[in-house]
Amino acid sequence: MSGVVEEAPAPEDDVVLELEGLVVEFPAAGGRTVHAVSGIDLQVRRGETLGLVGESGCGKSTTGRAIMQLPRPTGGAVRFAGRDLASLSPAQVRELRPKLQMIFQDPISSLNPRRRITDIVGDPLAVWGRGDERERVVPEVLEAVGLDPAQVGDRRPHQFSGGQCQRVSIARALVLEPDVLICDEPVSALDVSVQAQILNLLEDMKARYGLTLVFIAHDLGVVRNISDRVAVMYLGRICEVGETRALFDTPAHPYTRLLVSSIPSIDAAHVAAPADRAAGEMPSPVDPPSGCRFRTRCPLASERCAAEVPALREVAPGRRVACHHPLVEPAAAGPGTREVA
Amino acid sequence: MNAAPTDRPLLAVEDVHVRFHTPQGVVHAVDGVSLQVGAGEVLAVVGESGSGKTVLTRRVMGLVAGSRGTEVSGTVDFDGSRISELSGRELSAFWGAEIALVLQDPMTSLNPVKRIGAQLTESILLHEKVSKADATSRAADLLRRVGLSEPERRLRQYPHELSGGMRQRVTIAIALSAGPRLLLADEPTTALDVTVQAQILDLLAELQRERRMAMLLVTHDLRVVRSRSDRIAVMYAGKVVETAPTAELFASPMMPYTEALMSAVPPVAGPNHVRLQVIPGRPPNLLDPPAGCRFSPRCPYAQDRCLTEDPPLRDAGSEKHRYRCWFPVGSPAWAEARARNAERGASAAGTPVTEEMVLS
Amino acid sequence: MPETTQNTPATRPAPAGPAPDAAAPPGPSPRRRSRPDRAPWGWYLAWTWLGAVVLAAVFAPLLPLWDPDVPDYANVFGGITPQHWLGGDTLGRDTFARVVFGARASLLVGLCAVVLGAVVGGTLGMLAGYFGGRTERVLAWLTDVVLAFPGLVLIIALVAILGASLTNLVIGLAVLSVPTFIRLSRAATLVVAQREFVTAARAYGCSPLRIIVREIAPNVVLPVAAYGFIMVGVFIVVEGSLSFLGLGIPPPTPSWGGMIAAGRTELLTFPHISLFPAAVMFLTVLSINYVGERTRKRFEVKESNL
Amino acid sequence: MSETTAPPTTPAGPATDRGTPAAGQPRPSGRRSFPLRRIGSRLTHLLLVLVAVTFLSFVVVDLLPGDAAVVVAGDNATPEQVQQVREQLQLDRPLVVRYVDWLGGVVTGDLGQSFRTGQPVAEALAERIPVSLELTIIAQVLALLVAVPLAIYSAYRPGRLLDRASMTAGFGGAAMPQFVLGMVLIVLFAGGFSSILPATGFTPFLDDPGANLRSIVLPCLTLMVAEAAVYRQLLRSDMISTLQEDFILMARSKGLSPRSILLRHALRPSSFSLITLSGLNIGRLLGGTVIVETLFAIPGLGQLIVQAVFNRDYMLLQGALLFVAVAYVVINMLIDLLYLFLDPRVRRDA
Amino acid sequence: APGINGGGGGEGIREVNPYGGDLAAEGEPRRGGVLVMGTDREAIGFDPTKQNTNMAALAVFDSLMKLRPDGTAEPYLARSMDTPDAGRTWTMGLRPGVRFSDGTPLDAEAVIFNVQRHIDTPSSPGNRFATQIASMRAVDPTTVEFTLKAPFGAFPIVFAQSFTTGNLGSMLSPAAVRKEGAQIANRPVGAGPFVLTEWTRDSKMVLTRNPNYWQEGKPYLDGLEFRPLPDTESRYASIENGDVDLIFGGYHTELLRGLGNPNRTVYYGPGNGAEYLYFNHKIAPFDDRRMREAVVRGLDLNALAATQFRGQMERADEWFGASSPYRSQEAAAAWPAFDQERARQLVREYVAAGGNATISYKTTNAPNRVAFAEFLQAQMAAIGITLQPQFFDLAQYSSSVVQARDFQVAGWVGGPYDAPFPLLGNLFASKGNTNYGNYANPEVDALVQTAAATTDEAERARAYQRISLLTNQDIAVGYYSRGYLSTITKPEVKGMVRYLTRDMFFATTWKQQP
Ligand SMILES: Nc1ncnc2c1ncn2[C@@H]1O[C@H](COP(=O)(O)OP(=O)(O)OP(=O)(O)O)[C@@H](O)[C@H]1O
Ligand SMILES: Nc1ncnc2c1ncn2[C@@H]1O[C@H](COP(=O)(O)OP(=O)(O)OP(=O)(O)O)[C@@H](O)[C@H]1O
Ligand SMILES: [Mg+2]
Ligand SMILES: [Mg+2]
Ligand code: NI
Repeated sequence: MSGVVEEAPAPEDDVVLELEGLVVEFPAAGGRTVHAVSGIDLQVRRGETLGLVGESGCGKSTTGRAIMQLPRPTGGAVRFAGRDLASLSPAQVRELRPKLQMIFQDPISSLNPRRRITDIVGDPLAVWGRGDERERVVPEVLEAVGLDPAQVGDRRPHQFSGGQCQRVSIARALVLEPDVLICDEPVSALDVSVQAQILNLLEDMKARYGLTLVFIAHDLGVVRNISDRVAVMYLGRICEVGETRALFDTPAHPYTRLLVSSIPSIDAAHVAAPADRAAGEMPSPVDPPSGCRFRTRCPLASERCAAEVPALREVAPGRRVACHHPLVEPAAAGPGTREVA
Repeated sequence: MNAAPTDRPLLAVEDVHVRFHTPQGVVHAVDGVSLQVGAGEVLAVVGESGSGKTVLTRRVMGLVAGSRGTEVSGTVDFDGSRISELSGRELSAFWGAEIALVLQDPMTSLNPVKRIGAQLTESILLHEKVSKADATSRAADLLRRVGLSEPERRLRQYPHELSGGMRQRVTIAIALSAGPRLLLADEPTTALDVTVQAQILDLLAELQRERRMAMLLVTHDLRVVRSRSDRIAVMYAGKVVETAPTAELFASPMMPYTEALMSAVPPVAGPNHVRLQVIPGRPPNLLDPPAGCRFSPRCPYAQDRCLTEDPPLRDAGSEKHRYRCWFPVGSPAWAEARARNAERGASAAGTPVTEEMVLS
Repeated sequence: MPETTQNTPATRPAPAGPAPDAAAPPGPSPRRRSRPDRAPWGWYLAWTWLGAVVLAAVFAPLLPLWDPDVPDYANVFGGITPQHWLGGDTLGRDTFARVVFGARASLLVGLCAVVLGAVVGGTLGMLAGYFGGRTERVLAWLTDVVLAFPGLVLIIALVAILGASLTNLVIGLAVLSVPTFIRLSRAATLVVAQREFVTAARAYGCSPLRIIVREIAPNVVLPVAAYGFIMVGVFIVVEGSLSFLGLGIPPPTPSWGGMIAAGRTELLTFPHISLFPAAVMFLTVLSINYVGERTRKRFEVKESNL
Repeated sequence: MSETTAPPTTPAGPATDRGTPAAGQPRPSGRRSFPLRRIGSRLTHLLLVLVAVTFLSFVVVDLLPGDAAVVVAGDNATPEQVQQVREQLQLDRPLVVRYVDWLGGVVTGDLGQSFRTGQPVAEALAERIPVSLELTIIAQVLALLVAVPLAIYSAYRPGRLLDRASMTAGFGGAAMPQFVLGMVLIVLFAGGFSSILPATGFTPFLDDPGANLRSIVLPCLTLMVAEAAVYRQLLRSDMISTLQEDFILMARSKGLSPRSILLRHALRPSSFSLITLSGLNIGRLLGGTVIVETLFAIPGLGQLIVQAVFNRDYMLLQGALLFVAVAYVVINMLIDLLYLFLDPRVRRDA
Repeated sequence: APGINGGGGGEGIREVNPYGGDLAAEGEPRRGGVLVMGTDREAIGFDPTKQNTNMAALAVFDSLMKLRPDGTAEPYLARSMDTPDAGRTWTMGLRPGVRFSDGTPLDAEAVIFNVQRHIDTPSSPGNRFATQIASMRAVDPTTVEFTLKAPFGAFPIVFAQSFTTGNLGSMLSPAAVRKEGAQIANRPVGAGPFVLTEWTRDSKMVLTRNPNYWQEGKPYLDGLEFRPLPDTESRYASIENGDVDLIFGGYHTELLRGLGNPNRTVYYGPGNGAEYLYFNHKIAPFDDRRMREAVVRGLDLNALAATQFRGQMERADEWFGASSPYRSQEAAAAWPAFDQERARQLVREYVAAGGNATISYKTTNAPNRVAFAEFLQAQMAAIGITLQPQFFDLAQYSSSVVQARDFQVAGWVGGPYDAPFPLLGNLFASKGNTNYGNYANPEVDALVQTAAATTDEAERARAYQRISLLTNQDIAVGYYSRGYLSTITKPEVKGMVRYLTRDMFFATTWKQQP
């Protein structure tokens, strides 16, 4: 195949978004707590696409929303453009919102069925007192996402297919010209044939608007294709972060390996033998296992995994793994252990 | 795989049509589908959302029957009996016992207010003359078979206390409870995570092999069935557009839609940031299906003929590989059509043909 | 730009109406299609009747009718005659004219009370549903207080304190309907607030008030309206019941309930005095219910699996 | 109003307040459902409701023109006599003092005496409550007995004759004011065309069970028609949506008969809003069947309450309202418990 | 057209068996049976010092005196009642051996005790009569001597009135009163033919035979059951249906249907008193006689009869009914007749003189009152008066009209009444307690005094006729119709003895077994 768009990775220090020790908890029935996200460190560099993968319920969306401060995280810092959003007042956060946008998993649900497309896309402008620009900007953005403004402007979401709706959501997110766009499973509700359209569109928009993307998905094929770097999440924690292809080709965390081996491949040879797959399912975030959260399903689990929370440490340049028994040799110059509670 | 079709297929579907009369018009959901599934064989039915897979499986089972708003025709034969002509009461003798169904969404396919045990023993008791205690122990066995730990405890639990994967195992156990000879699995893993999806597909494959059960595996994801089916039927807008043994289909798809479907999926090997091949437009509106080949408005190779004439299901060399296309991929006619459309920058239907549609 | 509008096949214009294909959420739920519901002539009949009643009510003063308030002692308990199509009432007033004018009061009570209740209750319900927390608790308490308090006592009190009048009746009925509307709109809000377009609006900096007004309200309006529709019918009947207790619209303003109640003593001897207004009320309420029910059904367009 | 305000649907009931835990969509935090609050805060809530209801009724009665004294003194009384009665009844004290006094009485179990008759309020209530309970519960049971089978069949075969016929009949019944319906029933069964039932009067169950049942047939019929119509409509639409669920398809594909699917699989998950509404209605009817009571001369709470308001007999009114409010509150709690029993998904939250 | 119950037209309203049946012609009384009766309202209680309508009161108490059809009183439970000095001292003789149902004797002490209760309770309806008594003395156990403050010729009547009006002759057992205190109202002990045994309010009141009853061999019935059936329609349906043996009818609708039904026996007499309008003589516009006359002249009684009374109305043109010995032709002639033209002219004159013809009309919210208000409104509109009805519940009406006398014109239903004393005086004397309209005429005041004080029947008749004339000339109130209180029974109910007010003496009542 051809048409690969190779991009130079952005320099390390140009971090636009940084999560440090991000914790999100929800009250659950019976006075218990859902530990949806338990201490996440992540850096997103300007212009890159960071993929965030993991099973359903592992806290991907929660992380995305926490970045948006919807709701505000329970603990930790979210630094955007050098400012810790968590420490800002609601009004100050609101000021920053135009630069930080999000698109959602369900294209239908993310558009108000009772409003017209131009209203939906133009509303952010109206909110920010730029209502008079709507005439000009909205058609432009609609055009950009591949919709004919003249044709679609007066229609309502239910008159569109899922793919078109997702385009509208993208247009709405782009209309404020954000720096960072968080995509929460933007294609998982779409048909294969439409999925490709949207993925291509996102790549185009990224190039055109100079976006930084955080791309959340559970479909590894999709993430693999669109991301520069990937972070793998399991039960509210990051297991592994690394450059996409390296991570997929040589998973360092047992969970990453499990994920990768589960991908149904178009190439028959890729199917892993069933025996390779760890059994069982993700435990409840209300009562997560001690130590390494993956240990209940991990074929390599040892006593240490139950006792000690593995730190996210560098095993290779740009590759960090939270595992006591990583599947690759740790790099000599690891940054030491840092406990993430 | 170990496909061993006997002379008479276990399931023979001939020219099945299903039309729904809606206020907006008639939805021709299944449009002349013919299929055979032999005992012990796995036939995968693949196609995008709305292509009629579900309606087809339900028609096969008899769950969709002619009524005021629904019109059906064609025949369904199961092991020699023409089940398409049975009444609801007669059909229920087949249901569960001969033909069983597993649905896509394990979250909704179990009754939320009944215990797992009750739901499982119910179907055992319905089909077999056993005592309640026996049924319960049979149920526990079944749960163990589908890989659930602590089956006795599970029997007393309610669906919401189980995870999605566990629930899907329960529905599989229910489907298998009366030892059916044909299992219709309607997108059994769509709602599940990758890791669990793989587990469930493994489980189904294993059970199917073990019981030499025929299986109709419905999915929207071609890749999912790559290693798990003997044959594949690709559906588009209510029609089977291509059918072939699995390996052959992947090796040489004839129908441009099949080809497009395969290449629209992001690859999991090779470089990232690959420009994906897109299928332009959107799935056809079944209320008003396009004339000619139904894929023609979206097909990058469409010629004038495609817009007017509906291609018949044709053999591609063998009986087993059949397709519907005037310009089958790889043929000289195709190469010509492709060149012509690339040149004029649009297909005969007026769809712009861009680079990314004909990347390969 | 490498990719232009390719979503709509150029050959065929996109369907103008709601394309059924696009109406269904993508993903695996193709069954969410409306069921074939053919020839609901009851529906047209109901609308025709309601239309006629409303028109008659609106244009009553312009119609060539007898004066509904002027007694004609020759026509007391009068039967059906070419002059008096539905006969005369206890004072000999023309029943037909009174039924037509009665539509004004009855519909007014029904509509105003429901609109008032729906607006107040709907708003409060949205606030409760959207903000939760203390707002919700206080409203839950208020709702329970009103529900635990016999409505009749409230109406009696209102009428006794402020006097019997159409306005006061409307206020009383509205107050009584508020809790249900609160609950209804709260429940609808909870559903809507979970939808991602609300989160999206917050994400681009919408204020809560704007979200409620622009994003939530339009979605809550429909279920509230569908229920309100049915409540109009209920209130028309309630006004009748109140007339029985002497709490209805004061005379001589005709209202259907009042007319039925007034003719009740003659039910055995001159049944037509109650019967005609009762029949008109019956048909109207039936039509309203029918229309309301079908309107409600428009939201549930799934098909039975059995 | 009580009589006819049965909401045709219960968008209102706690049923709709329930999140759908099974669907995996977590409910936003801080929005716990109405019925499942923790016991402690629940009780405070209830107490607050009771205090508010009783205080409200005090205020309302106080605002009403005229007081119990003029009623007690009678038409022949001179203003001085009225004033004397007023002092005797301690009506000249400020509202709050009287309320606190009353509340103190309630706490010590003394509900006071009716101003007009001197009858102890507790005794008056003890006479009425069983009657109202019987009337209400039997009417509810009848309504359910009629509505549930009709609803099930209507949901099974929507649009068929029975569905349409029962809908029209139900709406028709609901479109008839109770005093008309009651009169029609009297004419039909008690006097006019046949005399198979008594028109008026109430015989306590313990005196003569047969006569008791005969005496409440017509009132119960009058009460139940509108309720049954609403219940049928509600259950039918819930049932229709349940029948669209996948688990019904599963049950069917097991080979179960429609009958057992309807009764064993579909009914229970469809009945939540019905239960809520019917519970609310019991609470509502307890204090609000005055029209039926007056018409059929049934000594129920409705008449008591209305008479008490008309006579400004606030001692009596307070007692009755307290009971009605307590009943409402208790029934709501019972419904919550019933949910726990009926819907295992709620158990987890509780 | 008559309906299925044959009401409506028929024979028209007329006096039928006003004081009960012809006992002699009814044959030999049978013993046994329970008489089930439907009343139009629930009683408040049995305490004679509390005003309320209680049809069961006479059954429990009997009355010391009893009214005769001519409005005078005769001894009943008492043996005699005499005045040696033209009404200043009255000696009441009691029957020896009469006992209350609790066994205590009904003696002079008991009578004094009971009368004293009225004196001690200012809010008692009997208080105004009881306070006429200067002193009471038990001459011997069967003789009480009342010394009055002034001559009081009508004094025996106060021991004979209907219970509602404050009958001093309803005797409670003093022992029981001491024991029960205020609860005596709910657990009365009297010397009447029956004893209250069970009372579930708004449901039924059960009385059983008093075995110690003073009239040998009576009562014939084993028991009585009173059921309050407040709804007129279902009350009538109950007697039609046979659920009850007897109903106390309140309105013309029942009376007419009963009269039209050959299978029911009706007892009714229009008597004295009337349905009328109270004019407030203290404030505009009815301080002006022209306006009062306009209203009366503007009322088309034919139309009224047609619309409100199904064409059957007993018209009232003065307080006294046709069969009253006190009725005066002169007074009736003085009553303004219907004359719409004249009425309109009067209103015009009044308005021309700066008066305001927009008037508020206060009445209760009972359905028939509402209907009447509608009628009145239409009638007044025809003569140029804008009438604005205001409907009140009873308590509100009591406080606003009865107590505060804050109205211009208000509706009232009074009668039928048996005796003019004390009602006529109450209504017309300037200090009369039912003179809500503040009518004042010194001559009337004096005549009222005279009528009450005298023991001379002729003088009393003259006084009443004169009052009637004067009040008619003044148009003190606006009469239009008599009252329609009736009693309707199944034919098997015999031995009825009643007042026009429907109060019944139950000792003689019996039921023919069907
Ligand atoms: N508002 C909330 N209240 C309570 N629990 C919540 C809430 N939001 C999320 N959770 C819980 O937090 C955990 C993480 O949820 P999240 O939605 O982030 O997962 P996810 O990785 O996005 O899953 P999916 O792939 O299904 O979208 C889940 O267990 C979820 O139930
Ligand atoms: N009862 C019905 N009434 C009307 N149209 C229907 C009905 N059931 C299905 N359809 C239509 O028939 C077509 C085929 O639907 P079907 O459910 O078979 O698709 P599918 O291939 O299973 O899709 P998915 O992958 O989304 O499950 C769709 O267009 C659908 O809208
Ligand atoms: Mg998510
Ligand atoms: Mg499907
Ligand atoms: Ni998928």
